[in-house]
Amino acid sequence: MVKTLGWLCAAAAISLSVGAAQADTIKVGVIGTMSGPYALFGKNYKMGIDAWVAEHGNTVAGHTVEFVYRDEVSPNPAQSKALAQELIVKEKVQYLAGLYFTPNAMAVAPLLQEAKVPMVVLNAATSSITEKSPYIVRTSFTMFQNTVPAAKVAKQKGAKKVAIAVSDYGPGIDAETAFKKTFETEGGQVVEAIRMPLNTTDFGPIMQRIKNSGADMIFTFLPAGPPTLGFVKAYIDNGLKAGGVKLMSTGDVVTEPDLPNIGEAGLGILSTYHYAVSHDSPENKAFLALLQKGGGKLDEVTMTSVAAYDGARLIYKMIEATGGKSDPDKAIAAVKGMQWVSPRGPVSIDPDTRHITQNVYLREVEKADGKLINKEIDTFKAQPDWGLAKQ
Amino acid sequence: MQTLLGILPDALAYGMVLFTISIGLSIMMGLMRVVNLAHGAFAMIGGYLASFALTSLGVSYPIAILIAVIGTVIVSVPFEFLLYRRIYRRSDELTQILLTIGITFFIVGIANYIFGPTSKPIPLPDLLKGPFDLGLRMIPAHRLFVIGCGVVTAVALWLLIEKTEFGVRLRAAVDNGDMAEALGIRTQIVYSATFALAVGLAAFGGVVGAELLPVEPYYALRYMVTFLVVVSVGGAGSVTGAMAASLLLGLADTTGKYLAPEFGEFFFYVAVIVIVYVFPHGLFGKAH
Amino acid sequence: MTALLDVQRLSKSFGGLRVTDDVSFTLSSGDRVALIGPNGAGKTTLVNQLSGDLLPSGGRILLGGVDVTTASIPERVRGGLVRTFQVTRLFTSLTVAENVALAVMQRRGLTKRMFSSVIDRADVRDEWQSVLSLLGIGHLAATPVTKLAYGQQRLLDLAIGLAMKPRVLVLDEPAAGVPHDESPRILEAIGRMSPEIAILMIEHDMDLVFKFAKRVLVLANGALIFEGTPAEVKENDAVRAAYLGSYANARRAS
Amino acid sequence: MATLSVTSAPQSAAAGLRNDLIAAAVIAVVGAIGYFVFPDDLAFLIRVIGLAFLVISLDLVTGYCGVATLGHAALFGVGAYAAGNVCLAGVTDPILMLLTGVIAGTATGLMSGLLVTRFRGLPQLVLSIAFGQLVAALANKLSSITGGSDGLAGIAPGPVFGVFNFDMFGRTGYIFSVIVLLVTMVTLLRFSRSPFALMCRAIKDDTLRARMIGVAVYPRLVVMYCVAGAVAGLGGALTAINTGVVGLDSVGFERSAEALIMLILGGAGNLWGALIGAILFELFHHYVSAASPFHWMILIGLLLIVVVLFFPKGLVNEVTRRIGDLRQRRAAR
Repeated sequence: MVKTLGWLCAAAAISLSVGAAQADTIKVGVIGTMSGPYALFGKNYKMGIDAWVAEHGNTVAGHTVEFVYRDEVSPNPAQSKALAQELIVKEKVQYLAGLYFTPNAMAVAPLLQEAKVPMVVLNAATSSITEKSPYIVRTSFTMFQNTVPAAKVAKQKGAKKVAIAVSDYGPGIDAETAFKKTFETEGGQVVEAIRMPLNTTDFGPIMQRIKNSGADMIFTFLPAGPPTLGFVKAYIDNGLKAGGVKLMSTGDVVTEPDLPNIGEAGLGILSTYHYAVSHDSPENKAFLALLQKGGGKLDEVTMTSVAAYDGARLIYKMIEATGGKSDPDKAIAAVKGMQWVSPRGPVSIDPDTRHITQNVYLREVEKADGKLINKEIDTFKAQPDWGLAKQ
Repeated sequence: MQTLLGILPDALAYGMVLFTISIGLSIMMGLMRVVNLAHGAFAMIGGYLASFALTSLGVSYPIAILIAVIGTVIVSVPFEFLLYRRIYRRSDELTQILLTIGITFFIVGIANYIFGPTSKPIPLPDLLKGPFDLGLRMIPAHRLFVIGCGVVTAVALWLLIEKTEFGVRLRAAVDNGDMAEALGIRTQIVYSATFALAVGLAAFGGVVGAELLPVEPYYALRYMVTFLVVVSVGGAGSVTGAMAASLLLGLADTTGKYLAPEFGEFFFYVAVIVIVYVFPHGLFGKAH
Repeated sequence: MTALLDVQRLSKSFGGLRVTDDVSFTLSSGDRVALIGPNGAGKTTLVNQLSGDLLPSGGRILLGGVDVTTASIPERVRGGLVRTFQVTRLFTSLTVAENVALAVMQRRGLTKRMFSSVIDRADVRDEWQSVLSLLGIGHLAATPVTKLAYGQQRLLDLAIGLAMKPRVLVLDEPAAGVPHDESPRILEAIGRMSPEIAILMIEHDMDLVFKFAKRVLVLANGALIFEGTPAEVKENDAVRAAYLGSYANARRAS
Repeated sequence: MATLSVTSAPQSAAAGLRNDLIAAAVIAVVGAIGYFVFPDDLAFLIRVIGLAFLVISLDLVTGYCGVATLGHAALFGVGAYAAGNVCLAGVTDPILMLLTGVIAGTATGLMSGLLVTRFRGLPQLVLSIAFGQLVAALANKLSSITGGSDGLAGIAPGPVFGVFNFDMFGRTGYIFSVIVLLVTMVTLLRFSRSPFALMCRAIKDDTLRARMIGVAVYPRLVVMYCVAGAVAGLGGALTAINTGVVGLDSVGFERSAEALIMLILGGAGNLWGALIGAILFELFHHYVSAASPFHWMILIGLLLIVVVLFFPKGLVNEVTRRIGDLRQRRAAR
């Protein structure tokens, strides 16, 4: 009896609080990896957002915009959902952004409809995330998006037999699927497909297996972080590089902060990715200058800062379109089909998938001014998310 | 058969890394009966110090190893003095587990705070870089070095334990601490020396094994149980046991990775369960 | 009448060392037997084999005519063979009453109950209370074990054994560690036990042995060297030699 | 506060019932305070309650039976995955989902118990770790039923009793969780006074002595593991219901280690200690890591060291002991 009463009170409280959520300050909740092994990427969220605010000020349509950060640390959906709920209920945020890990993004997605909060995903790269709620937009990338061009390059470079080695989790499996399908359609042969546990650090046995498969090229994807280095080293030290087996990967394996650790042995590694810090454009130069002015270090810049910078652009656009009112449908409608030139190149939001359409570049590890960079050598223009696109 | 022979050097190298790091823990657990989950944390400190010495001080690889080992032992002194002494031989496992988890968290937090949350490279000297042609296959030169380090460690420890005065005291204290005390061996000194030895070996293993177990802020947590598992499988306090367990588990893990990498550590832990079930005190262990 | 406990040619070796050497004896209802022997004679090893803690290398143990040589400890306990310990082993996080009540409930098959507290049920309570009062520690029922004096702990150890309603009770030095002036209380408590029970007591204290036992078994170097009344034991040369010999040996070893 | 004391004299049935009612009232009142005083933090509180089940479950094997385990999250995670899967298969009733979690948790408890309680000491610890890691490796491998590292997403439980929908504020979820916790705690408190649980504590104190009063120890511990599995599975299912996603973290080693830490903070061998330990740990985590995530590990490490060295019986037991001493001293005066 008492419980029922409590419920009624609660229901009344909800209907009151939703209407009263308007304030002059509009809060945006950012959930990112601020600590732990992936802290670098959370830091990049902040760098990217700070750069945008530095450039465009913190008021939109007369409203002050405030970014509130929360730490997701590791894949922990229960915690991320609690953080999102806290941001929505307690901080009364009007927009959510961030999310580094797929399961965490998946956990937040079901909240959005009821909370009427649009979310801009700044990293989590499994294709299906944007399908989980109509209020999700993504400014990062998907594995399909970056991998399909990789398979095409592999074919162009004359690879006939490819061994695929990916990390055994969602994005890795996406990468494997995308590469295999594309490469086989192009007439190539996949002779080996290995899924490596995420915590693998010793890649010797994997290299041995690739060697025995007789492949002339390796395609790999591992999430940016310590293991990528071990993979590249094992590739070189086990004599595969010397034996003429080529290495092709997505850019995650050769993120700029990792390059100095890979060292000169990494020269010549090919990768496809949507952003290179060395991308030669006025927008990128301005962006990097802003990052550094905000205290960011150039050798810590990763793709998540660009995703955050562009994500902030979308949020500002949504606030502008709704005049600061909570109207997620209108907000999302405002950014569908939006086009602009990002530091990574020309991009647009696909109105059907709400995922970013962007150029994917073929890059090669090179030395320039004594520093290792990913030198862009070819461009695949306006790539959609091949995982969601109707083919 | 060819392929199995091909992965043997990898298995051997991995096993030797496990051995080099775990052997210190094994001796410590045999003597002081401390379930020390923070052993990996000391290996991590060694790795951090070596990385710092190599990249910031620019010293040579052998000097870096020396700095790492001595530095880690120095860092470990307050831990031994203030904390470990309280749990030698007398506490139950639960207390030991929790205290050493606490120590691990503390060290990980401090390392993050001082060195930042990125992985730490330990650049190899040119001699150890690149592939080495075994005839049968190419193998990273570094792995031969690791295998050599494992063998040298094992032989040195054998000599230390079997042929020196310290070894006599150590064995006496392992077999019967009270009796050793009664015979005038000052066990506290033997304990402290053993602790320093264990920590030094951990640091050494952490540095030379960094190619296989890369040094990063969560190293201590990631491998927290691995070393403990190796010691239990081998039998606490037994050099032979630790060697057998390291090689066996190294083989199980490497073969598993080769044949069915998608199963992760499944085969490693299946092997652990079978061995521990059949030999609850380890392959070469004694019941206490 | 068959013996309650029939030990036949029991042997146990560790490596090459025979610690129990061809030991045979019987216990019948109401027996009060003491097992004595010099230090290192193998008394505790023998008890451990009776209780099932150690498996013998050879020979048989019959309990009420049933072969229990390889039976598990709980099986022997169900058969009525109960022991106590030389060093008290109690459930130290529980109270005195709980220690004894557990034995009562276990015997009556009540400890598998998961949702009803039966410790206070009239029949259970009566039983543990009567055991505690029999041993003179009824007033300590609610006391945590850790707060007991050592002599009281020994009595509680006996109480737990008694609560199992044993047919054969093996007491491993029940007065060990108890101040000398308190040991009569323990003997007194044993004296109040049901006359049906066959009791085998291992004891060092000859005073206690002679007051308690009707029959004495003497163990030396793992073998039974003598069996007789206390009076006969006092007079026996072999026994004397065994004791003196062991002291001589002990002196040489140290 | 008679309910807080572990080493109490045998209680009469009436006293037991009174304790049950007091416990129920305490949880209901504290639950209500949480609801009305922290209406914006319900999501956080829900998560804590879910974890509390794991810690309480761990207490049953560690605190009551003395089993040292670092693989307990397996029981929790399997319950969560099972509940998630039946929901995706169309059984969306929360009560049935909980039931599924209980069954799955019990089955996992049985397997884990058979393996882990066979030995004591180091081999036991290592087997528990190995069991936990095996389950974690399988959860990653069997992505068709666990979603692998992406997590098992899209769990959308139906309304409670077909009436109360789960809302984003977590109101329904919170009240539902508190009620499940209340029922579980009262049941377990009653269980903890049973001869069975008493015998488990006896086994923990002295296994050989327990066998000498005729207890077959191994089967007892396995049964206790099943009970613990049921509780952990319940918590896993509850978390799956409230979160809608089950990730690999729910079976991971870190979850096991954290649960052990929470238990020790609160006090093993005391169900209230387990509950309070979970709450304290998460509160501490919440505030410290909000202030500075980098310092979180340093502080929790220090806290753990201090508790182990100076309050080895846990905070709750320590506080009750101090209160008890104080009372005695007063009475003595």
